[in-house]
Amino acid sequence: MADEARILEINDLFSGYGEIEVLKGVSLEIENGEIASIIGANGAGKSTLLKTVFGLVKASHGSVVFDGQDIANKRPTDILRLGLSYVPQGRCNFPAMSVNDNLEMGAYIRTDKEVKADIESMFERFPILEARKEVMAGNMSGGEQQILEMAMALLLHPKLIMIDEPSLGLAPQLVELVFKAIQRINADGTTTVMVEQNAKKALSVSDHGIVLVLGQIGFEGTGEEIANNEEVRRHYLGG
Amino acid sequence: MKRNLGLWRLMAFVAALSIVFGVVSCGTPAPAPEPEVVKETVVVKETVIVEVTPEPQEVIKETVVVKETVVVQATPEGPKEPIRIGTGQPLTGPVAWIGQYYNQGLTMAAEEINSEGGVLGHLVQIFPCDNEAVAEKALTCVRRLVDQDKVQMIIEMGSSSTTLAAMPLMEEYEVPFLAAIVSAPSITDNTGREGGNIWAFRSCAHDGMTLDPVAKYIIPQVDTISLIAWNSAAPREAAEELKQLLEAGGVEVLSVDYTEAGQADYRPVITRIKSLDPDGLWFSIVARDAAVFIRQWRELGMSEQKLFSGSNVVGYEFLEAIKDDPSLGEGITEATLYIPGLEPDFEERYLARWGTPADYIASAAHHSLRYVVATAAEMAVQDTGEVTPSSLRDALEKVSVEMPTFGLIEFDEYNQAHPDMAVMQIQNGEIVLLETISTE
Amino acid sequence: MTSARNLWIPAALSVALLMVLIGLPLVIENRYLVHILIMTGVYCALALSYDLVVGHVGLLSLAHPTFFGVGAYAAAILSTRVASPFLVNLVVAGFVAAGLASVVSFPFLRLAGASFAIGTLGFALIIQLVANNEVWLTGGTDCTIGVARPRLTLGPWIDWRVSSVSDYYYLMLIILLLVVVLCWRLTTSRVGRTFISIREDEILAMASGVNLLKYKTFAFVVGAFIAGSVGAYYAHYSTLACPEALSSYMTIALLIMLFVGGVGRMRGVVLGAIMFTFVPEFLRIAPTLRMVIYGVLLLLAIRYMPEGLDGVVTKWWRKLPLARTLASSGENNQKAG
Amino acid sequence: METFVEQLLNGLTLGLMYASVAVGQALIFGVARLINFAHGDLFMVGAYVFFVAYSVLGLPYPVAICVSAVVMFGFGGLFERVIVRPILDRPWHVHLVATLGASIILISAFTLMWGSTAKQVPTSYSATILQVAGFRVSLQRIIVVVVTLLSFLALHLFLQKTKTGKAMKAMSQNREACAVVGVDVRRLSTLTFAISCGLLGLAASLVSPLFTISPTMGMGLTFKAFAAVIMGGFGQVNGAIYGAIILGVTEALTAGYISSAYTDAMAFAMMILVLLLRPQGLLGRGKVGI
Repeated sequence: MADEARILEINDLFSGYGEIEVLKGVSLEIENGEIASIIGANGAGKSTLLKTVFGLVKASHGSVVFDGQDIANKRPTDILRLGLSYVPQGRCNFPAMSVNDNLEMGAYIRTDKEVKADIESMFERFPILEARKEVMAGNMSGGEQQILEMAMALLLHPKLIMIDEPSLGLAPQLVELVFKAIQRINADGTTTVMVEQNAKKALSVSDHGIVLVLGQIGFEGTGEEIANNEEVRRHYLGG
Repeated sequence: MKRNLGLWRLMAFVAALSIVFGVVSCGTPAPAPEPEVVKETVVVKETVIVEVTPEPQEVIKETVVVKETVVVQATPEGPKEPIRIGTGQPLTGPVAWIGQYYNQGLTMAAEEINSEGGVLGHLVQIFPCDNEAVAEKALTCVRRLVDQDKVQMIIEMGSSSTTLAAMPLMEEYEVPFLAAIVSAPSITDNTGREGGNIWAFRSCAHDGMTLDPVAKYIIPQVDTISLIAWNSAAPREAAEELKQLLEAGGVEVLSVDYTEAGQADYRPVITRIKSLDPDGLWFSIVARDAAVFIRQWRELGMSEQKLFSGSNVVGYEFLEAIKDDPSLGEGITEATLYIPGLEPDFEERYLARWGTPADYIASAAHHSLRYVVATAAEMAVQDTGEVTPSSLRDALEKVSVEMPTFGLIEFDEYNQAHPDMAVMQIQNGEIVLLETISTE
Repeated sequence: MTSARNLWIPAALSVALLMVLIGLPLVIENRYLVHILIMTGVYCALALSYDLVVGHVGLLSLAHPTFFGVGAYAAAILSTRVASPFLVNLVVAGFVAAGLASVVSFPFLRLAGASFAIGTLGFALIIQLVANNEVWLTGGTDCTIGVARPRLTLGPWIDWRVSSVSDYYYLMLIILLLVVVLCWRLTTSRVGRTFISIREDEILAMASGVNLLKYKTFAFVVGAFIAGSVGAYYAHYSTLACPEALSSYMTIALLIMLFVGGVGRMRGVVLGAIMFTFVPEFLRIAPTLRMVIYGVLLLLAIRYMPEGLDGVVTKWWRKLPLARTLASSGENNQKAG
Repeated sequence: METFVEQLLNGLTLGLMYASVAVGQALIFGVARLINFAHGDLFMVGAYVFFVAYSVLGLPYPVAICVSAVVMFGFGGLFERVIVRPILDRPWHVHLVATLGASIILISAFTLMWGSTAKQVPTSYSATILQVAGFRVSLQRIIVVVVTLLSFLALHLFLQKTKTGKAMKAMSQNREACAVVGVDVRRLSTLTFAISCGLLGLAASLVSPLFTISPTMGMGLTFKAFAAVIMGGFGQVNGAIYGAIILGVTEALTAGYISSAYTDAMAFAMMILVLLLRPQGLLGRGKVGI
């Protein structure tokens, strides 16, 4: 409880798949209430970092402290209960179920009675979903599905939401829509960590930028700093 | 730690499984009844268990018992070489019940012979071998029985296909073989004295002999007929042979179908037969399955047709299977070799010994050892002073013995015997003998 | 365990093993025992050919016994109908099985993983039904019986009429040796390494330019060829061919040998085959109980010994002082060289 | 024409029996991504439990059905815990070999305990023949059809309406997403086995009075269930039911019009054709590879 302002503290984290080590000693801190973007080249370990934090990939060394508790190698269900949600890369909804059912699944671990009301409030927050209430999730556009997935994650009222590649494969106007939604989520008080290919766009909305290089932290700073760093610009922002 | 826990769970699962069903099965009429009845023959009974379950502990215990019996019955020179009889049976798999009847029949015959002092002082030992009703396993059985168990003779191989497969090897190994129930005609096609396989004998009639009277019996009763047979060598052969005989007799055969052992649903086949509307049906399906078949036959409203069965359906096993509604079997007629009810004494002893009524297989197995082989062994001992495969074989050729139910057993030039057969019918839940036919 | 190490120790061991195998029937008088040895050989050869498919390209085919059975039928039918000699039957049976395999590999190899397994299972069941019901060709449940005893002639020099069990034993030994050499060559060559790369990671193998389909088909067809030839030998030994040779019980037996023995390792597969043909004959337990034990063993093996018996044996072997000395001397030699 | 309709009905009842096995198989595949080679053998276990409850203990028929379903529910959970759980995360061929091992154990253990002789458990309903729209059919068969359909309806409602049911459906659609929303794969897998086996227990006690019970009765059913599941599209419960009914009708028509010796061959040939031509199943959509 030393530092209330830090919601997530990662310390010297190692993890990987079998004998292949992907993260090689990552340490970083996320402040309460900020939007942080993690950028980096393909294979730098961005998604692995999120998966390790969420307990989907086993950490071989290091600690992950979330809201004062060490969550390294806890099961995803337990991490969810602590208030950390995760929206993975690619489609992570249930394509043959309606939007409404998908949202119910989002609140799977909740047992209270307010789920219905919360779903209604999600519809208010994201009117685009309300119109599609009974549509099969798989029949919606990519952007709508991305928003649905974020809404599913938000139903648990997380303190921190991690979003992996929200703009992947979306048309430009939809990217805009998704980033607006992310800003909205953050404005409502949820700390947000995202991994983005579209680094420029991500950094422009971020308070905090982190550049991963080959499984280690390469650069770190405010969104603006990172976006203006010469080396980062050359390598990761396309000039 | 984690690993041990998993192993524990697995063991606990297996244990729980066996306990649950072990406990439950205790409360039921046990499938293989333990000899609890007839205390006075207990000594002899145990001697036979030696050969059936070769567990070291028991062997030691049993050997003592054997010696005791021998001492009681022994001739002046002391104990004599036992006569070792092998048999190959399906003891596992879907038709393992066949092997169970064989073993019970043979075991009982050996017990009876031994309780009377054996064959001129030679006790009889039975060596069963599981051939799983698979031809190649039957060959392995022959090898094991002859080379490992050193048997002097083999009785039965359980089914026609296993018998046909094993016969050349038995000939090569020069061990006499007696077929007691298998009915494919081809088994005794190449046997006997004129250059054939001299080592194989058959005490039961084959389908070629029985089908002729069956056809003669059926022909006057129907104009059209459908045939159904179990998809195994002998029933299949029989169905084809019968078809020809019936057609030669002017009966129109509307359909021939084959079913698998343990088949669940006969309705599609029955529905087709129904649409053909034959006057009669001949079916060769083993008794347990036949009960299922006949239930579905009746369910579809088939009552007009005359029913002829071909694989010992008319017997206690079938009656037991339909005991909830005996009218299901009404009118089923069969020409067969075993006549239930003619030997109440044997049937009673069998029921007391095993807890199940004797069926055709059990009685044929019992009688072939008790009468045919025992007689041959006696002749062998008298002629040569010992029981060897060849002395047994030579004696079998000359055997002439009256066998209860089956009549006079003498082997012809093809080593084939010609027992009598009977036409029986199920009437009011009872088996009734209609007539006796000679197969000469 | 590297290949460049001292070669004379394994070589000497192999020669010694071969001498023992050749000498066995001279010592053993019991024909039944020799028969068990023959069956062990048949299963070894069959399991090795199966391992080419399962262990080396990762295709869990459930139709392998089908090729064995088809080979047996081909030989049996040829021998009984046209009285063709053993060697011809052996080769023709192999080709018939391989031909069938290449025909079915065409559609089946497009299926991935479990679909392939279930597809081949369906195929195996259909072929068994055909063998059961097409009496004119196969003899149905009566089997094709009366297959001739092999007679091997080579000009005026050799005229070997195979009749006693020890004759059959030596014939088996020759065939097994050929199969072992063939499998060893295949699995240690460049082709073999490609096989392994396919099993380990299909996508990676494909990315590095391996023509997956070609190699899979190759392994599948060669495996079928060996199985068919072994089937032909078996038909000539048992003098018959029956539908049971095609049954799923065979598949189960082979799977047990492979997975308990050590899938993908020749030594493990041979060990498995010996364990499950030779040993049970001398454990005189009721066959049903034996099956329960098999099932439990299979479960334990798949759970606790992912590398099979072979993995366990290798582990123990490495712990032995003798093995350590051998290994270190090997390394020294290597350094010296 | 009347015969044809009758054959269709025969196929329908046969198909329903296959369906009751295939449904569980599909459910298990959907949730655990596991192909259960012991599924038919679990049906066999259910039949013996029913046999004990009805014939040995002499319980009334409806009670015996419930006992069988409940016992099998527990047994299914136990089966998952002991056999499946430890290997759940291993590759599919490990699943195959392990469940095959379980199948061998079940068959041989039941042979040891009950002998291989087939048993019959006719109820009084099996001998009561009714005349329905010109077709003769036993009351037992009608009970089978009605109760099986009811159980399918119950399963459908469970999958549609309850949270756990939805999670099962969700699992077959996207496993990763399930982990993300906090569905406990392991708990759900145990429950799925329990439910599937409960259904098997129910189905077994319904159809056993019509047929015979023996330790080897399951193997053929496992294969038929595979065929049905594949035809319906892997992991899809409704698809499995339709697949099973198509299979049953195919078999009935083959036996009725082509050849009784090749009914099984026809079923497997259809399965292979579907695998090759429509790997996603007759009714499946999109790519559901396994």
